[in-house]
Amino acid sequence: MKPICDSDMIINIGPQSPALYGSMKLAIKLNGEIIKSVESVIGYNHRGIEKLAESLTYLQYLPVVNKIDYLSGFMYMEAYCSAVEKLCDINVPERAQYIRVMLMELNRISSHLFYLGVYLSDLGSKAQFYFAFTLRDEILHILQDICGQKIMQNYFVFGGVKHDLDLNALNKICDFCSSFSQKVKELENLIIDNPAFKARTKGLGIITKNKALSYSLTGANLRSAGINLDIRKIKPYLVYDALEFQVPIDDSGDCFSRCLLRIREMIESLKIIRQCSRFLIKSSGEYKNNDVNPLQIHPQSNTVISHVESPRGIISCTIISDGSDKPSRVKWRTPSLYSIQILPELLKNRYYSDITAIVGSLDIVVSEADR
Amino acid sequence: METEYSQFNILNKQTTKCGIEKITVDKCCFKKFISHLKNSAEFEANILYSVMACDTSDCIELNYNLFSEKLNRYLIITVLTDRNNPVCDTVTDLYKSAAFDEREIFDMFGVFFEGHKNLTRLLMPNSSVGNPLLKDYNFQKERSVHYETDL
Amino acid sequence: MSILLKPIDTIYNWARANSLTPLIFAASCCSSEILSLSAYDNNNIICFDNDVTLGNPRNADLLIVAGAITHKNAPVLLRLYEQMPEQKYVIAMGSCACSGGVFRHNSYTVLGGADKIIPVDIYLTGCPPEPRALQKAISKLKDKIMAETISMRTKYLDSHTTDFVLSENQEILNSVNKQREE
Amino acid sequence: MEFYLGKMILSLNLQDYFTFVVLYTAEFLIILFFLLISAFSADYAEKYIFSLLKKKNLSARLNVCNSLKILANSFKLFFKEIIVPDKSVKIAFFLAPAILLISVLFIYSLIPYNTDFCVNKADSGLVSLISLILLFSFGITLGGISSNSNFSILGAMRHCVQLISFSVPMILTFMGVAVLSSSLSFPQIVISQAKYDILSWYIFPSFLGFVVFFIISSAIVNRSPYNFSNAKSELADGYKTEYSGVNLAIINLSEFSLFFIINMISVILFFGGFLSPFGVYVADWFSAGSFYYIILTVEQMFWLFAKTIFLIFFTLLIQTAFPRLKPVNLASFSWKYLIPVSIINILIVCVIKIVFGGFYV
Repeated sequence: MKPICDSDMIINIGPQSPALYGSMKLAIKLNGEIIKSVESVIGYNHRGIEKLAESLTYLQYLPVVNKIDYLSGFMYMEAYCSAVEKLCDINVPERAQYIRVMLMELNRISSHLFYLGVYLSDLGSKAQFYFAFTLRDEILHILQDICGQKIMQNYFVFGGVKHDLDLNALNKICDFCSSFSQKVKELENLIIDNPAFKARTKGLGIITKNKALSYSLTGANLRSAGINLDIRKIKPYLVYDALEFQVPIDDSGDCFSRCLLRIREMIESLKIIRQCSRFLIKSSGEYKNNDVNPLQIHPQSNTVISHVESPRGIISCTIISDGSDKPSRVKWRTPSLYSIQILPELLKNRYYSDITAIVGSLDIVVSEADR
Repeated sequence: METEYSQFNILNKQTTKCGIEKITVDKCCFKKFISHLKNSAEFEANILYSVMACDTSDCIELNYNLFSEKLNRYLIITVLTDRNNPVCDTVTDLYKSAAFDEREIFDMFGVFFEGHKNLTRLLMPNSSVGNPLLKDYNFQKERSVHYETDL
Repeated sequence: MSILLKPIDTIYNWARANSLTPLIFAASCCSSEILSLSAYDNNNIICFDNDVTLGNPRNADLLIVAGAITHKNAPVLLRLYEQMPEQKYVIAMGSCACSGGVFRHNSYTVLGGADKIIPVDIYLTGCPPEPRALQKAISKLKDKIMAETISMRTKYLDSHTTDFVLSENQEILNSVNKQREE
Repeated sequence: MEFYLGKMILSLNLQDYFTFVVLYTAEFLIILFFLLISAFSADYAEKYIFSLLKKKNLSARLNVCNSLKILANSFKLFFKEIIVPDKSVKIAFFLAPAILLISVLFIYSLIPYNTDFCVNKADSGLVSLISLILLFSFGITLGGISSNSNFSILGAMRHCVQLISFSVPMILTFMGVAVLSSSLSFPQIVISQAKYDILSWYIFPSFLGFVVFFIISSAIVNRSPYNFSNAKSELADGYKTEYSGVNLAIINLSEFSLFFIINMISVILFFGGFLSPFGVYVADWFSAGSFYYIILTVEQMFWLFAKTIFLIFFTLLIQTAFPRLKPVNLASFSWKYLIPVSIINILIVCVIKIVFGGFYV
C-alpha cells in the first residue's frame, strides 16, 4: 500500500476519462487535493486530416472537413469552401450567403447548448443537461430535415449550397426561434441564477488580457477577458456586415463569465437567424453559382487564407495550391489547440475538484485540436 | 515601411491573393524582426495566430501568422529553412501559444527549434518514426506499429 | 441436461441482457450521439447510471467503441477492454470504429477497425449513426445474449479473448506482450 | 445487539435455543427484506425523477419492469468475474463491503416499524446509530485505501473530510431530539411525539435541527451535491473504482439502502415515525382482536414508508438541480454555519422543553 501523505501523488486523467469528452490526457501531480503541476498530452485522436488533403481532390476533401469538429461542422465547411472560392474566384449568390449564415448560426446555438449541458453535467447537475440536450435535439432535427444528416451535414458546396431551402423548412426555423427565445431565458435562470453554480465558478480560472493574447485564445474565451475580437465584425465574411447583431463582452475573465457569454451569444445568434429568415422568405434567387463545375477545379499556384468565427474561436484554413487538381498543403488553425495550452497555467495551485470547472468552461473539443 | 525595416534583411515582399502582406525574412534575423513587430507602435502584433509549415521541394517554409488586435492588421512572416538540416529559432519566449505549434511542426516536419523547452512529439506517439507531413514520407515503410509503454 | 439448464439460462440471460452497463470509448463524433441517447433514453435500453459519464471499466459489461482507432489510441482501447470483468461485449459504433472510415485511405495514423485490437460483437455503421440506430444495435445484442447458454460459457470466453483476434495480427500482439513484460 | 446476546446466554437450554434460532432467522430475513425493498424503491424513485426531466414523447415513461433493473443488475453482478487489484491489501479489500452491509443491517434493526415490531429496542438507540454511521464511513475509507488506486485513495480521503464535517452537527441535532424526548431509544422517541398528533412532532420545536440534518443527510450517504467521494466526473467511481462483481453489488445495495434509511431516521426523529398525522387509524373501526392488530401494523408501516418516500422525493429534486460542491465548501460551511446553528437549536429546544414541558410526553 502506498503512503497517503508525504509525497506527491501522480494521477492521470484520461486518455479515456469520465470527465473529458474526447481523448486527452492530463498528467497531474497532486499534493493532497492541491494540484502542483499539469502536463497535457494530446494526439490520441489524430487522424491525419491535413495529410489526407494531399491525396484527395478539392471536391473529395470536402466531406472530410466537417469531421474535424463534430459540433461545428458548418463552420469548417464554410472555411474550406470560402478558401477554395477565393482560390478560383468563384462568387457566391446572395441567397446562398444568407442560407449559409443562417445555418451556421443554428450550428453555433447547438454547439453552445452542447457545451452548457456537458459543462453542467460535469459539475454534477443533471437537470440542465437534459434541458439543454432536448433543445439541441430540436435544432439537429431541423438540420436533418434540411441537409439529410444530423451532425455531419455535407450541405455547402463551392459557390453556394447543395439545394434550396423550401418554405416549409423556413417556417420550422421561425417556429423554433419563437419558442427558443423563451426557453433560453429558462436555461439562463437554471444556470446563471443557481447559487451552487456561482459558488463553483465565480472567480475561478481567471484569464487576464495579456495572458489570453499571449496564448492566442480566441472566441468567447478571449472576449470574456475584455478584448473585443470577433471576425464577424472586424473582417466580415459572407453577409455579416449587412446584419445587425452585437458581440457580448465581459471583463472578469473567469469560468462564470465564459459560461455567461455563451448564453448571451445564443441570443445574438437568434437575432441573426431571424433577420436571415426574414430575407429568405421575401426574396428569391439563385442558391448556387451554376458556372462552377466542382469536379474540375484547377486553381493556379497560390496561397489563400480564410477565417471563420466558430463557437470556440477563430478557425482559419490555409490552402497552398500548386496548379494541379489536388491541394499541395492544407493547414487548419483550430482554436481548441490553443485552449488546451493554457490549462497547465490555469490549473496550477488549484484544488483537484476545480479541474472539471476549469476544463469544462474553456469549451475544448479534443478531436478538433488533434485533427 | 521599407526604409524602417531595411536593417532586417528582407528577402521578398508580396501581397497574396486575399490581400495579406507576406514578408520573407532571412533566418538569422527573423526573431529580431518579430520582436520588433511585437513592440513597435506601428504594428502591435500581439497575437501569433498560428505557425504553419510547408514542404516545398527545396526547403521547408515556416509561416508565422501575426495579427494586431488594435490595428486589425494581418501579416505573414515567412522563413525558409534548409530541408536537410531544418533548424530555426523558437519564438516561445515572445508568444506562449507557439509552444504547441512548434512541437507539432517538429513532429510533422522534423524542424528543430532551438531554445524550445519541451520539444517532443505532439500528435504522434513518441516511438513513431519519420515525419509524416513531408512529401517524401513513405507510408508502407514507416507504417509499422509501435506501442508506448506509458499510456 | 439441457432441460434442467433451461430455467437457469433464462434467468441468467435475462439478468445480463437487462442490465447492460456501458463503458464508452469516446474519441470523436459518435460520443456526442451517445450523450444525446443518454439524454432521452429513459433507462430502457442500457443503464446509464443517471450520471452522464463514460463509465467505469470495472463496472461495465458493454464497451461501445466510438471513433477512429489510431496508433496512439489502440493500446488504450486494449487496456480498457482488459480491465473489464468477464463477460463482456463490444459494439463498434460508426464507420471509423468498424473499418477506419474515410480516414483509412493511405493514412499514417489510423489503424483500421476496432476488430484489429479487440473482438467485436455488433458492427454499427453510419457517420455518425443516430441514437435510435444505437438502440437497435443494443437490442440486437440483447437477442444475442438471450440465445447463449450457461454451459457454453467457457467456450464463449475463449472466443472473446484478445489473443483470438490478435493471432491474425501477430506483430501487434508481440509488441503488446513485450510492453506488458516491461 | 448486546441485548440479544445477553438473552441468548441466559437461555441456553435446548428447546428455547431452537425457538430463538427460528425467531432470529425470521427477524433477520424480515430486515433483509426491508433492506432490499428500500434499496429498490430508492433506486426506482431516483430513476423516476430523472425520467420526468427527460424528453417525454420518445419512449414510454418508466414502467414497473424498469424497477426490476436493479434486481437484474445485482443478479448479474453475482455471476461476474471478480477482479482483485494486484497490489491491494486483500483482507481489507474484501472486508470493506462486508462492513458496509453489516452496519446497514444493524441500522435497520434499530428502526421501530410499528408499535411492537422493533428488532433491537436498545435504550441507547441514538448512540448506536451514531456509531453505526461512523462504522459505515470507516468501511468506505477502508475500501478506498486498500484497493491501491489513486482515484480510490482520493475518494477515501475526501470521505474523511466529509466525515469530519458532518459528524459533529449530526450529533448536536441528535442531542436536541434526545432533550425533547428525554430518551435515547427510538420507540420512545416516536411514542413521545404522539400526544397532540401532528402538533407534537419534533419538526416544530427543532426546525433548525431538521434543516441541519436534512443538509448533512446527503453528505452522509455521498449524494449530490456532496458526492465528492464518488464524483463520477472527477474520480471515476471514487472509493469503489476497483470493485467489481459481487463486492460491487453489496456496496451498491448498502449505499442505496443507507440513502433510504437516513431519510427514514429523519422521519422518525422529526415527523413522528410510524404515527398517523391525524391521530386516527382505520383500525380503530374494528374491535380489538388479531384482525385489529394486523390492520394497525399495516397502517403504521404505510405511514412510515409514505413519509420517507415523500422526503426522498424532495431530496432527489434538490440533487438534480444543483451542481456538486467542493470538499472545502462543505468543511467551511459545516464549521462556520451548521455547528453554530445546531448549538442554537439545542438552546431553543431546551427553552421549549422547560416552558412547554407537558406538551411532549
